[in-house]
Amino acid sequence: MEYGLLVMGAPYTSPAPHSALRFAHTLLARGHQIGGVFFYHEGVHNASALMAPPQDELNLHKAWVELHNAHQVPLDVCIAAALRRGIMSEAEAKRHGKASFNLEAPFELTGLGQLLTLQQRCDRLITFA
Amino acid sequence: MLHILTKAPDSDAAQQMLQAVGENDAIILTEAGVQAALHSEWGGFQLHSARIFLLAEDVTAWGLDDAVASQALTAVDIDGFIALTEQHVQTVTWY
Amino acid sequence: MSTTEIYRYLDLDENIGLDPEGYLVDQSQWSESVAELLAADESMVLSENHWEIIRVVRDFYQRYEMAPAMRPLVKATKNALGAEKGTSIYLMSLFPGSPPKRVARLAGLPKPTNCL
Amino acid sequence: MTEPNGLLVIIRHAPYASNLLREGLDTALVAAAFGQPVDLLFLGQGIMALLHEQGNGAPGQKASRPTMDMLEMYDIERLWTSQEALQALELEPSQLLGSVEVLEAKRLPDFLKSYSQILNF
Repeated sequence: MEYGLLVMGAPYTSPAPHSALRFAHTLLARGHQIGGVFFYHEGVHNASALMAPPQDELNLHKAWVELHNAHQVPLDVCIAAALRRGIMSEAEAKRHGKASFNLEAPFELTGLGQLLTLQQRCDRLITFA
Repeated sequence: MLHILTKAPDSDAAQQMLQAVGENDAIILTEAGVQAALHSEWGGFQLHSARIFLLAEDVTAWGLDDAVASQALTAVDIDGFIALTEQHVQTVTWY
Repeated sequence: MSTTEIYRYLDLDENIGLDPEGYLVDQSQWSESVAELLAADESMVLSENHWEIIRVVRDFYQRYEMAPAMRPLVKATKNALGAEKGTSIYLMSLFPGSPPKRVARLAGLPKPTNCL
Repeated sequence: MTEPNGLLVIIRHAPYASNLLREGLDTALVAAAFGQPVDLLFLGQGIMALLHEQGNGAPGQKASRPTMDMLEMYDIERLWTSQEALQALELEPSQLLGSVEVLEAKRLPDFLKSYSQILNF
């Protein structure tokens, strides 16, 4: 089956990202596909390339990137929720006159319509919050 | 329908979930939801005991294996969690 | 989405700043003559037909604190100006491309966030 | 319950307590702007968004009432809550925005099942 995941919990604040990653890897091991992970609400912080947890803790940003690299899972971040919270790509940083940025590929800023499309396209949508 | 509860049994999320659970629905308790193992009087167990599952990894992490065993609750691993989402077209998370 | 940084000036003498997408940085600077300047900035001349829609959108924002996406813009136009004008074809003919974004800009409002 | 194929957005968090109300409503607005049929169900603290006496936002905060009033412009016309949720906050239907429909508590499970998609905020 094709699954969509909606992640609304912030890294190192909520266990939701850990649960979602564990779920994602097991899904793939069981032979399912993941149509996309959509980050919304506090979940947009997962996309921050600037997170720097201690070496002996899971780096959630890196873990998402690895999931993408190994399985081409799209990592979509709600642009409105992200910009409000200071998560932005180089292009958005320029557009908003900011000196730095913290979101890079494979994370993509996208509209909320992408979440609705994911929900309609996938056989299952599972929320982690 | 499968209901995922990630908050403790005395939370607003848990109360709202209980109002929404129907006859053929299943419930999986994850994250803080596994604390329900400490509350045998929780409404969920009264109403839907046969269809409640606890995520084993979270049960162990929270130190609740004995509570689950002594109450004869059903723990499933993450494969079991995914199997539940395969069986139910609709999944709602209460958080 | 508005921003507090000025990217360029619509009118340097009046100190009217625009963001990179051409929206007013300071909404309170809007006036009918600023709207004319914003239109001229995209090589457009505002007719009474354009003005009617700009007023519909300003009223919408006044009431709901958000600029409308296409669907509610059509509905608001229909309510205010009648069924003949309350169509997406009519709005597209006046504001080709994306009417919600273009009218919001001319009306001195932030870009509609749910426009995608 | 007239749209068996529609989207139900459940709102369970109060205005100002978190951004979940706003981000939940945004989701409903975007779905509606795309032409998807959308209904809203308010449970628990979410009911606070339905009070007709809501005023302006606290200083620096945008109020949620204008967005509630705007829903009909997006053709989101059915707002639901449950009897049990109302009683828990000791509220009467007369204290809510005019258009809200109250479900009997025991109807809630079947009500959820009548939607093909649900998002819970």
